[in-house]
Amino acid sequence: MAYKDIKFAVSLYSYQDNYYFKRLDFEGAIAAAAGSGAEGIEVLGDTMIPEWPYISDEFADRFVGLQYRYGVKGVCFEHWSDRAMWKNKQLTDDEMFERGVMYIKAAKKLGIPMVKLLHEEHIGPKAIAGYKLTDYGIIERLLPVAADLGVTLALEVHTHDGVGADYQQKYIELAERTNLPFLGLAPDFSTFSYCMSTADIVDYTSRGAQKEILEFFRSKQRGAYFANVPFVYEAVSAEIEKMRPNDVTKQAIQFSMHMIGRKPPFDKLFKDLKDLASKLVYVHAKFYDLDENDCPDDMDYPRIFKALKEGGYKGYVASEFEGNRRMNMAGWVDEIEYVRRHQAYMRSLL
Amino acid sequence: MAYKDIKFAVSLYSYQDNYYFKRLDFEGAIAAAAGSGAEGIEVLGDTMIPEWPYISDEFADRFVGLQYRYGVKGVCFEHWSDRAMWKNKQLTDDEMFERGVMYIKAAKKLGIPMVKLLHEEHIGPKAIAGYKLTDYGIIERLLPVAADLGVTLALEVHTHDGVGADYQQKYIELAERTNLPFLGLAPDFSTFSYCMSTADIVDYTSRGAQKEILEFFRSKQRGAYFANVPFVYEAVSAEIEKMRPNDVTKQAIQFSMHMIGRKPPFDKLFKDLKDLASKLVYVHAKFYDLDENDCPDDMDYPRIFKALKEGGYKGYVASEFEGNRRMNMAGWVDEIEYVRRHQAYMRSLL
Amino acid sequence: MYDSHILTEHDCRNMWEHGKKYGYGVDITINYYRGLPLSCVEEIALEVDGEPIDPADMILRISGKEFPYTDILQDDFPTDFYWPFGEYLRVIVLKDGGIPQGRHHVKLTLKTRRSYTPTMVAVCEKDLTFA
Amino acid sequence: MYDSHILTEHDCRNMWEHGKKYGYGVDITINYYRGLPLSCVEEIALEVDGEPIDPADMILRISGKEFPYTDILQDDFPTDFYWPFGEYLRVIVLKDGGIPQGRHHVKLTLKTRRSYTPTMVAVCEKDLTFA
Ligand SMILES: [Mn+2]
Ligand SMILES: [Mn+2]
Repeated sequence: MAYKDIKFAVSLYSYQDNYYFKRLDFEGAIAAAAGSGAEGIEVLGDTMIPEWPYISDEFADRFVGLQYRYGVKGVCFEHWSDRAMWKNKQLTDDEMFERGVMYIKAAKKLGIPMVKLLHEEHIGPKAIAGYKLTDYGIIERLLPVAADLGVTLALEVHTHDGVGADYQQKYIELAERTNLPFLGLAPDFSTFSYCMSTADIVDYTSRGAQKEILEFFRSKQRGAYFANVPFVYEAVSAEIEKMRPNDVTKQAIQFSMHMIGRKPPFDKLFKDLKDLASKLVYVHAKFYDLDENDCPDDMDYPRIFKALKEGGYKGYVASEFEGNRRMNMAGWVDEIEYVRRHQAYMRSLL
Repeated sequence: MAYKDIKFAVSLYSYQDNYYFKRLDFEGAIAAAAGSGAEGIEVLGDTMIPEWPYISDEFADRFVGLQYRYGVKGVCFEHWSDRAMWKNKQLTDDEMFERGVMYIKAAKKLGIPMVKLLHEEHIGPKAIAGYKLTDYGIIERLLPVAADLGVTLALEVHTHDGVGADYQQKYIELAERTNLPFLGLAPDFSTFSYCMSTADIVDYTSRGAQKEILEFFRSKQRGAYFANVPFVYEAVSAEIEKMRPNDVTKQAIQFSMHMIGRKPPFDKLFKDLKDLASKLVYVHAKFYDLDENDCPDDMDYPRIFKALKEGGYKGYVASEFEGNRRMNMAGWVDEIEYVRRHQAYMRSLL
Repeated sequence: MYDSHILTEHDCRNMWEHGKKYGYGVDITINYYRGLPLSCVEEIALEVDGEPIDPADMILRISGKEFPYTDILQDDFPTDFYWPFGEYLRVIVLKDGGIPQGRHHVKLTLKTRRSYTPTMVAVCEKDLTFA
Repeated sequence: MYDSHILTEHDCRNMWEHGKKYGYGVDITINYYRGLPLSCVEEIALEVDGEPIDPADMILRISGKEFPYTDILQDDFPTDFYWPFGEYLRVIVLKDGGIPQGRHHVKLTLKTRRSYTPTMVAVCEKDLTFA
């Protein structure tokens, strides 16, 4: 019997090229998401609200109408942590807090019960020197505001070490300590990427990389993953050197090793996901390209969903298509088709 | 010393692809015309007034402002003779008269002193069976309305036999008989086309015609024109047959013979133009493609301008670029560049 | 004219009301160098995945107004509703449940009438993704 | 992102006032997947026919407002004027007499700042016709 506690959403991020090139507007993107079978939509104010950072009553009312027309609910609103507002000056913590409040109030105005917050550790601790995002102290101040308005703060995690990483646990503790259900982690599936996606191969090939080398590299990554052993570059480096990789090819491999090569064992990542599943508040089903069965071709979706279900996740899983960014320099990417196939595939995993 | 009584305009028709593909809007098209050096613009309500057939006070006011901003005058407004309004019913003469009044009042509202009227004989007498446009009787009724509003009716002539054709003279007589300066003929230079334009060759070639045959055909047409002898197809048919023309090539040649082959002697056409020049109210400088000197490559512009000047034409000569329609299936046609070169070239002929 | 451009990718999608799909829409542009009254549209014929669409199932939406397609073909249709040059005329096909999201082959035949030459016929055929 | 698309053909032309050309304008789109406050534009650098444009001669026009380009680089520039995603930001170059109508080679370097990665740099170079 199908698992009943997971519902599906689409992040309108997935339709960014349709929007940028004026094929679909905000309403059209909602129609696309509804047409994919999703029950929820994730809204990006910075992307698709023309009057942003303001939201008029008219826009808010229209959004209520659009949800009714298309039979979908706004389930998540996107926050960005723009602290480096000026060339030589950044927002203070107080100003950063105010900006967080702005996003929470925007979500509230639209009737969207969740803000996906871009927090300091979303790509790992001290990911890039000099950048300081919305951190623990600010989140501690935002939590009562969110609670007061009934808006949940979802902290997205798309680090290589996932929701189980020690530096993420303080947020769960904060939620538990304050006994507030308005804060939680939100894993992004990119954590579970075990190989270079074909979307990356399309991208790098269009920039001059050698396809056959990247495909060889990818096949070795896949082999390691399905053999449940860590992939080490040294195991293939001699063979790749023989194939005379050019600079772009090397760059592609280097990037993939940076993203994937430093993950903890996948057994740990899946165990963490399962152990924390019941406490997660939102899930981003990231994908770049789909294989012939419509499974994202660099992530083990069956195992991810098994962990979510066994761990008792209750909430939305949102398609977040990012293959557009990887593949659109090589031509038009049919975001609508990708999302449709992705939604149907995920539904088959319940 | 330059001839002073000719001023130049651009028909915004020339920028139709820029408008259709949303590169330039109405204001952008006016800017393009002004930038070409023109002093006047011809406005097509049916093409570029979004609220057409209505014109709001706001639009009219804005048009005054745009003329001031871009330093150009609206000199001519385009009328279309839409009588076949429905599948099985046509407008009555009374209704056709009312439609003429509508265009005259629109021009008046915009402050444009001339309507280029699509009259029954604009492509020749009884050009196509079953079509009946704004005819002599209706024009006779429109003339006092136009006079009352101070709007001149310009009857465009782009027939093979030009403004001197006997069936056009009744309009000049009508103007003279009523002693009203508000009616006159407006030649379109297409009458003077003596060969297939390279624009047609681009067009037909993109549809499968054989370029070398059409270029051969064209060179023979040019040879005849500059030798001042009539071009007869029989003089080249044997050679063309040897080159094995396909159906599209044949169609191209047939069309060219239809357009050009039945003209009166060019000496007569130019004499007529000169003789009537002082009575003409407007001139359409049609062009399809330009040669390396920027002269339209199928018309003898120097001789046309000589006739206009010697005949004492006083008024606007308006660029009407139609190469877009011929060449755009084969790719983007840079209308802005074409008009700019055309305007500069015409100015050199004064 | 503009044959290969009259069928656009703009807002190509299912149409919804009260959470249900009641049809789908495509935006088309005119095959002429000026706008025309809707009464001068001689025919709009659609084929979707090889199946001709019943004219009775077509609604036209333009400049904030809607007309059943068959109305504009009538001899008493007003002459002052224009399809502006370069602007989208939305053709809505009524169909309970809409069209399956994804790629479909669409063929449009557009005939527009002018009073001084034969009716202009443009045909455009392409695969479109319906959202 | 969107590198080859940030320089558009839209409304590329001279700018006029009182019958005189006072400059020319190009419309550009953002190199990111969302809109950004103008204060997060790190740099807009234009080269026209190989000549760099003086930043002091650039005006930005967006959503009915105009800003001298150098103003948006100041640390006290408001953070609530956005360059919406997919929308045209008009860059007006002040130049008495404008630019000669016709084709010109334009190179745009656009740098936008986000707070969690290095500044995004996009470069786009193409021939544009200025009306
Ligand atoms: Mn994500
Ligand atoms: Mn003409």
